[in-house]
Amino acid sequence: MIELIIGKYNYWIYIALMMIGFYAMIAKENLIKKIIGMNIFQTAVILFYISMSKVRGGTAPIEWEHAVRYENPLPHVLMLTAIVVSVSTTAVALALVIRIYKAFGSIEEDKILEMKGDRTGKTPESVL
Amino acid sequence: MMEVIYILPLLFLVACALTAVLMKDLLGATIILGAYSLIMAVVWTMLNAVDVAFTEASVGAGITTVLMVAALSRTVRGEYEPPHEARGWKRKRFSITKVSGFFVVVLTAAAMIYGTMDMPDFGDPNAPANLHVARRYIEESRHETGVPNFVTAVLASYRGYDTLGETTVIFTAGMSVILLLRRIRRE
Amino acid sequence: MEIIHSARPLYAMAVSAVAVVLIGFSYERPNLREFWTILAAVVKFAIVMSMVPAVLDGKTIEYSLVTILPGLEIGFKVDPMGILFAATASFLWILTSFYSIGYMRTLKEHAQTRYFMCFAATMTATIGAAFAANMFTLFLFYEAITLCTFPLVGHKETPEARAGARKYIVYLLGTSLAFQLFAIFLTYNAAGTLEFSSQGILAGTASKTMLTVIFVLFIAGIAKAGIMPFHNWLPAAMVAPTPVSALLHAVAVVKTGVFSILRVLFFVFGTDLLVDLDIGTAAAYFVSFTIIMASFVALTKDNLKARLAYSTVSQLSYIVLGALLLTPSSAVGGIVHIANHAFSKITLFFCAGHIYAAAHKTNISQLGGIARRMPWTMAAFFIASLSMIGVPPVAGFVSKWYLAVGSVEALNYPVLVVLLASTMLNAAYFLPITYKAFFEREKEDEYHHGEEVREIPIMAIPLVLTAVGSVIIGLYPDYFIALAREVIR
Amino acid sequence: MKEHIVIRTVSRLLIPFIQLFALYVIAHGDISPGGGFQGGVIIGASVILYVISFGMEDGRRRVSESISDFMNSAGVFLFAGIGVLCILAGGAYLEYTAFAGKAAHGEHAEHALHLASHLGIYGIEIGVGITVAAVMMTIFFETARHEDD
Amino acid sequence: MISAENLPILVIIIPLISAIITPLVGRIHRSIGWLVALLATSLSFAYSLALIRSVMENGPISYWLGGWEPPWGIEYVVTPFNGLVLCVVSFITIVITLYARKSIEQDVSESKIPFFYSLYLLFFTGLMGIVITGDIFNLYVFIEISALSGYALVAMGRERDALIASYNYLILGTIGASFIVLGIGYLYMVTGTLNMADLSARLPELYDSTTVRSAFAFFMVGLSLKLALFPFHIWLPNVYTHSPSTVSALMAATSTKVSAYVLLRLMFTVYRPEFVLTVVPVTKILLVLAALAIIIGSVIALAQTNIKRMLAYSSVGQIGYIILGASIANQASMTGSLMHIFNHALMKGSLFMVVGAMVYRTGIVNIEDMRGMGKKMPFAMAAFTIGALSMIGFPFTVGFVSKWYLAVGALKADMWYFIPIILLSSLLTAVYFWRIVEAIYFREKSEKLAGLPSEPAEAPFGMTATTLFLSLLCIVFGIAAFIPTKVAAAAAKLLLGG
Repeated sequence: MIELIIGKYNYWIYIALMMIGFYAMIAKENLIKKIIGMNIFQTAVILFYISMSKVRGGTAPIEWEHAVRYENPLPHVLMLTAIVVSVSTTAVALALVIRIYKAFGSIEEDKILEMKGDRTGKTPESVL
Repeated sequence: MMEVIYILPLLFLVACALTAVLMKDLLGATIILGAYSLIMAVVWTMLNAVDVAFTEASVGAGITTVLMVAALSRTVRGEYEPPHEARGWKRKRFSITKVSGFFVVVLTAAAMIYGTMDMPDFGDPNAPANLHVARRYIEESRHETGVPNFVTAVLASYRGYDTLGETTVIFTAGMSVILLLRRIRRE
Repeated sequence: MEIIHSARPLYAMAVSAVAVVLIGFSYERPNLREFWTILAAVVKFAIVMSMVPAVLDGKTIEYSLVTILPGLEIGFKVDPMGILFAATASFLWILTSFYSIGYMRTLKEHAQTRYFMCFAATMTATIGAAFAANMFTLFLFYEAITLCTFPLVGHKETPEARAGARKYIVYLLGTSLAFQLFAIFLTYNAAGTLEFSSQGILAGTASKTMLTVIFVLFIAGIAKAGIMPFHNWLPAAMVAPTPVSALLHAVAVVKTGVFSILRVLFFVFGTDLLVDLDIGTAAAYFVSFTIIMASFVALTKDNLKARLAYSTVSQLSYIVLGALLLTPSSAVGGIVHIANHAFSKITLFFCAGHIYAAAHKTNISQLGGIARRMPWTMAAFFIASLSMIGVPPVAGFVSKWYLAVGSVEALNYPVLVVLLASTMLNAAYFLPITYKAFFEREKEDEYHHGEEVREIPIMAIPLVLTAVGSVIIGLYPDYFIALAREVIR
Repeated sequence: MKEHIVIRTVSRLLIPFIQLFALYVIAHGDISPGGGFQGGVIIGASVILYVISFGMEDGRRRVSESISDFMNSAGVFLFAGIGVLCILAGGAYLEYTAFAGKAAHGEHAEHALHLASHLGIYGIEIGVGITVAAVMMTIFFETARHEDD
Repeated sequence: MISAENLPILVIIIPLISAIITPLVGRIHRSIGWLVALLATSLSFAYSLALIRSVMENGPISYWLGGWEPPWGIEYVVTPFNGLVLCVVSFITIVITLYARKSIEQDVSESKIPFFYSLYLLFFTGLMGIVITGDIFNLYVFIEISALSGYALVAMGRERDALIASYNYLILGTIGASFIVLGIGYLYMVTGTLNMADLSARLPELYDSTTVRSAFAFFMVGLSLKLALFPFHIWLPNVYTHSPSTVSALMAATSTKVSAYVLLRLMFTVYRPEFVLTVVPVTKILLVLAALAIIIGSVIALAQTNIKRMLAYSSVGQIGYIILGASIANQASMTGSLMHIFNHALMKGSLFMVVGAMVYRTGIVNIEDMRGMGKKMPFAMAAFTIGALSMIGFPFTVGFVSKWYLAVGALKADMWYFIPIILLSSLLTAVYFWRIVEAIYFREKSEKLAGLPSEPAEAPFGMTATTLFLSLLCIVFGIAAFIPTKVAAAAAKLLLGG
């Protein structure tokens, strides 16, 4: 049991982080908070991949004459993509939040849901 | 001993994450998120994932923070707190989402822990992940692509197509933001 | 037996399908429009008749249109039963067309183009059902008929018309989707095919219980046959203009129902299978219940069309009963009754419609002395009701006779009792009308709107013809009986 | 705060170096950490810094909307285009070694192949850099734009 | 350049490059963006057809990107299975592109139309990439491309509610995608490869590993979110209701189908049938979920007053059909499920296009206000009726074909108890569509409609024609069903490892 914990502590940490972000994404009312949670969530996944690529006694995956063995380069590559995806998603989400704030005057989900459906509000285009 | 040096920043990460989520002041939360990303970059450097760390430092800590601050400057700064008279039903309504959310999270965590049981240990050189495809990259890429940085070799050559996809994602984000936010030119 | 491959059945359908288009295009010119209708009706009848001789010498005409999927084929097969039904329907369509023209014009109905289009479309589907070579094709046209008649039932577009139409679609579409389709799935799963065959396709393919389930699902799924408890759509459909009630709800639609049931009994299950399942008798009692109940309800109705509707419900069950008794004679009786009841019942509906168009009367209680003003109509009505009751020499007698004989052959005396009882009831609810019409004095205040009530030739002639027709069939039933015997063989 | 003299001077001093560093990162992606993406981000960041210290109008004066829009597409187009060129050169999509052509079978085969794949890799790194930089600017410009300007 | 061996990549790269250049060339003239989109989708469709033909003749095609032999490089694989989906997606997209031109001019302001079409093409590219790729991480990348562009497209809706719908879609979509990438990580960790074929070769001896199993769980949840499988469907109704007509049609017809495709691909070709059927009998769970989706979707649809929302909920039910067929997992049912991917794309596409046409001309979205619409827009309403009949599963329409296969499959698997469910949902469908058909033709015009000029007024030709065309296809392929069935049957055989 103990070596299970020691042997994989990185994984336990990423699970913890991921759950924090996940919770924020689904349980927070504030739209910005959801986005913050989303960032934590995605970074946690990346941490998982990077931990997986770690090799005991390995060095950075760049050719080097003294190197005994290298870290696994593939997860790094994949995670470069993941980071890009994460920032792109964040950007789009923020853009949406700005639009929502202009259209509803609030970034609290429950308040918006109260306003939802009434057509009195400004149409999205008109606020630009 | 080395272990401890690993673990400390990791714990610090958890602390940052919690604060960022719980903090009422959104601007503060954003800054803390930036710090979180920065520490994350440090952790990855410790794990020798230099390229990823580099990217995270510039994107996660840099761009994301700037964007969120910019967004905040166009919306509101503080998270909404229900006024006292409203608290009664507010708390009820809040707790529903919170409780259900909590259960979902616990469920997911359980699944993850279950999955972690059979994972190869952290840093095990003989983990299948390091043997099959990755080994070929490390051993062959130098003379197959002539690039000493394996990450670049894989990124640009073996899996160059993924990188095209990645760039397309960025492009998509740009287009989306333009479509969403650009002021309409009425000519 | 010999098989001829020919596209004639397809032509028989196509005629009216083409007519639909032509009618639709000539909506500004009523005369042209109705010319198309008549033309289509005549040509269709000609084509159908042209196939009769071949069928009488025991040949069958087959034509396969398209195979949608392995096991799902649109195919046609002209056999005695089909030709009997098709001939009756297409012949009566000619008369009905004239009659409708008179009816629609006298009453200046709206949306006449839609009316005639849907009418032609329905006839297309009816012929398709008559010539269907497999259960899928039959199901297809069964549903098509439902759809095509929906606008006709809802023709008036008044709230009650809409309500009636909704009930109509709910009953027919609902039962067929829920039960009939289910039964078809099970049949295909058990037999691996849906092709009709004179020995039946289900024999020995599944357990007794499963076969019984399929049987029940089929009976319940074919609501067009008006077997209780799924009969309510028929009275509801009486909101339709009378020609529709006449042709569709005395001939095309309801007959498609019983026709489908006969198809299922004889060509999906097969007589032998039904015998050793011995669900025939039980079902026979079930159907007898419908016969009696419907007659009783008919007694209580004052609205003429409603009474006719319930009489239809009970008469349809005669046909099913004949099939269920599983004796040659009863089967002949049932099949022949398709034609007989068609002629007699259409006459009755024609009369009802004529009375409504000419004298604006819908209720029996208003009919006192109407015979003086509309002698021909009431005479025809009288003949037809005799046929309903089963008095020689009118058509109804023939089928009833065969049914009775069949019930005796089957040693099934309760059914015999039912037949006699229902005969009494028929008499009880038809003869008073004739009596009223002929021997009661008309109340003066009936004609407050003063205009002289007289018969409208274009409507009177068809109904006289059908009445005569039913007498002729009664006198010379040999053709039909010959066809019916072909079916049994 | 965008009038604050210190910030303006410092950033004016820094920005050229930042951008130089970005170019270095792109150029040396194959032997050291970093590459097109990181370099692009840094260029974007430098522009963002400029906007923060000199304001939106100046920023847009330096990098006009149409320019950034053009760069958005140009980068990816370069990337995808290189792939198509590989096909035209007779290889699979993004198979840079196709550029080596006949030399791939000559006596310097190894060398030629490396040259070809270096060519391709630099090409796409530059493409990535352009798009990333442009998109980062675009996103920032659009997000940070206020109603008044 | 258009040499046979490069077809797989051309299918993807042509729309991609078009999407890249659209924002630039689109400024020259309003309709150029549209032209480019049309051209790209048409070429893509043509190549997909060429692909599927050669696949049906010479067996699966594998394309090595960058010339690297899999599993070292990324691989494109074309089989009858994804060939069918490729054709469906690209074909529907062509039709909707033709439709989009006018409809979009109402929804998107002129200066943004080029960007809209750019995203539209990116969405399409993403879907095609998802379908054709044989590399599991590449799959994730393309999922993100289509998802990101989808969020923006949805947000273009007329009402402000579109924004919130899009935001929730984004949050849930991201959760789904992250679960998927997590599952990919788990698989990579224990197998060391990302190539699907290689994975399915290496997985069987790892079936007991908890990592592999929880990876499967994450794939299931993540994809169910993307697929809007009950109970993960919460985002779908809002998205379909509030996004622009074109986008609703496009999404309803393609994106959920593609997610369904991915689900099947993972269940049956990455993991093996024996895993999903016996080792971890997940199909049992899916059967229950599918049944619930079918019933509940129809029931909720019954209660809707907004036609788009009603169609959305009926989509939830229809997705249930696809999953049902797949989880029964025998030849017939699987064929039915694949057929339904195609058929439902046709029906739902045409139905949403009808609604779009109606909104374009009258702005009506409430069922109540549709009374008497038959006199106002005869052609559109004819298309609606056909679509409705097809949804009900009327013989001679595509709806009947897939229901037939599903029923036969269920019976062959001795799961007769699914027949009543299928039939019940057909009945419910009949109810909620027929009440509309009746209102359209047999009711006097609603106040809102009476307010408008009385003479018939169809939507612009492009919209009406394409709508009618698609709904007629519902009949054509209901009669000539054997054409797609041939491919579907081959695909089903392949999936079931036969």
